[in-house]
Amino acid sequence: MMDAMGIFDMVLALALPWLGWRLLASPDLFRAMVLFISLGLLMALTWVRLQAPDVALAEAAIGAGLTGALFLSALRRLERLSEAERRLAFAGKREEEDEIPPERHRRAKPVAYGLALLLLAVFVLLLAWSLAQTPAGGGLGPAVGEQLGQSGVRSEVTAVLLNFRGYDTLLEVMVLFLAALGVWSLTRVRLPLQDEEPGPVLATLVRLLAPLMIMVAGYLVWIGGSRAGGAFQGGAVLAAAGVLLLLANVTVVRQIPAALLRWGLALGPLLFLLTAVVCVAAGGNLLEYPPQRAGAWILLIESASAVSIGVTLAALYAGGRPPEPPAQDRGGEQGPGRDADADAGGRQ
Amino acid sequence: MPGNCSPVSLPLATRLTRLLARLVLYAVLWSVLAGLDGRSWIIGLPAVSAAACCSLFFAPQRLCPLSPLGLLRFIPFFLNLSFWGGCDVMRRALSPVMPLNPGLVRYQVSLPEAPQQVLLLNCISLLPGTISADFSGQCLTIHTIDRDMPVWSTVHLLERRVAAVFGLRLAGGAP
Amino acid sequence: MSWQYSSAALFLLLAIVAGLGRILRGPTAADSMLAAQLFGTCGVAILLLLARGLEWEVLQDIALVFALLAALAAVAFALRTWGGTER
Amino acid sequence: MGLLHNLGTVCILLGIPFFISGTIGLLRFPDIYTRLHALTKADNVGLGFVVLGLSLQADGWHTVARLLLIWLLVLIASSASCHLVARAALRKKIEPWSRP
Repeated sequence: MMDAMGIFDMVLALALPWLGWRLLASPDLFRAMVLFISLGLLMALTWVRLQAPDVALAEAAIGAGLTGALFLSALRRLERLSEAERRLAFAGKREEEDEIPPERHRRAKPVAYGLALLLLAVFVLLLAWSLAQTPAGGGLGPAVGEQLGQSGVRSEVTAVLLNFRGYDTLLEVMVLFLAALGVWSLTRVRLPLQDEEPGPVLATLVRLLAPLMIMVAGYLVWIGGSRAGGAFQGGAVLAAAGVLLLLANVTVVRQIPAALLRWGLALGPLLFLLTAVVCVAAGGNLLEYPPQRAGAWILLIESASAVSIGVTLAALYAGGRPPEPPAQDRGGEQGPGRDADADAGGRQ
Repeated sequence: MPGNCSPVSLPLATRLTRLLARLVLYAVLWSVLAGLDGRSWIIGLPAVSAAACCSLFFAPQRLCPLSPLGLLRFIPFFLNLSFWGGCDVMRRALSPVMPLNPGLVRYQVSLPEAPQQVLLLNCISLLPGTISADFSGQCLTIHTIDRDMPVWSTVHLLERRVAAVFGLRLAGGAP
Repeated sequence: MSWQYSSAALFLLLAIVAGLGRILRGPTAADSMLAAQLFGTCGVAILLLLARGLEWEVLQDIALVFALLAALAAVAFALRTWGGTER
Repeated sequence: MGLLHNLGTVCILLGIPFFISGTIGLLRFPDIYTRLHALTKADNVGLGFVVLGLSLQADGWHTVARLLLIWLLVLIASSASCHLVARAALRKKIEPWSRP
């Protein structure tokens, strides 16, 4: 007899690829985005069913929350950009499309499909091969379980991420740091100026949710030591607070000193590197903490990384380095948000 | 309101009380989240203080003290109305003929401060047959699912109850 | 897991899948957005039910994160995608 | 224990029809505003019943408090986003559907 949970899993397993297909096939960008947000939610449920609560938590925070906001804001920008482009390229750029003769179109299609199928087949073969290569008996799980006692934490995932394979996480944090640096070096944030009052409802929403997000971020970092959670999940929730502030466009965002943001961005990688250096200097391997102090080290690194990841993700959403200090902000604001975006098009 | 973050003019004692109240509130919340494990305060203490500071930063300049009695009376009132709101929608959605007669209604809000107005706006969306669709000045636009419902009197009742939560009495009728 | 949690969760999942129809039909962007909102609420309920049914407290944390971030997409939509009067 | 548990089960099962009618309303109702009605009210009552049912079965104040916190968050989020979406739609000059 098939119980309800079995049907639940089947529905999930059928809905997920179908949703993914509709998402990719959707000609309408907006619909694709909404489908993507829904996919994030179903993904989180799927991770739960696959007994991977850490991933589900990250997916809930990033996939269903942050990326949705990021995409929805990007869509608006994209629409404006394409409008401006249309105006610029109004005079005779149309022929370019017609330069490829139609018979080559016809030949290109089967080739593209064939290549895609071939790649898919290779991928499936590789998957099957690696599945066959995996040793029976739960992979590395038992080995991790054996060593868990000296990792300093009770969560296996956190033990692997921050102790046994600490350097992987170090590199990941560095990659995020680099990404934020890249974005910051490109442009300065142009906070869209209020084109209308955000309204009391939104202001109150920010007032209620932002402190709660800070709390929950802290909670996720703390709980990462014993079960699902950790720096990435906490950082993502922290970033959500930043995104909410940026969205509501409160004057507060301007008042945050840029130096604070810079330090926040650097805190995690800096502390992580410092720990690595100290560990090596003390005669151990890279990131090999003394077992009795490991818990404290991990908590310290996790909290610092959560702050940095939060700032990084919020900075990626904002899309640039901090705006001008608010000294000239009273008189020096040029025009409404429209100008700022037109500026983006003109400056290349 | 975050809009008017002008230099704070409240006396120091008031500011300290507000900060303390927030610290206590978020400390309780933290123990709800993390349980009673004493070590959790290693992270809890910074998180609670950060949240309290953040909340204080956004707090409105004017004080809107809550009235515990009003709040206590408001909760069952709200739950009851919200339940009937759900039942109303269920009836309309499941009925084969779909009895809908929607329209817009305007309402003049007399609550003075933003927190009270927001509580009203948010509750209206959970009441039977109404959602708050726009609000500017003191004029509230309500979308009603059935124009034959007594929208005005329901919202008026709700408004008086909301006022009571903040210890206010609106002119025109006892709460 | 006892039947009441699993069957309730199953019905909620079916409600989500049925809601997908609204995303695909539209007609306005807001209608699709509403469906995403529906997913948030149903998802929270499913997670809470599973948390109880599987005796797995972590799922409550996931539900908490969902509930906390539920408004983010709607706010972004109302303010950025549809908001702003200038054009 | 037994009585509370059964009462909780009844509450949970009572919540499900609300969710389903919310989805049906979302699919059947004619315009964005009426769909907002369906979604905001029905789903919140449904979640309220589920939370109530789970609270009756919970084994400590801690779980109950967390459940209530989650419900409160969803209430705030959905009523606020309902207002914001309706406002954006009105400002976009989308006419409410009315019975012909």
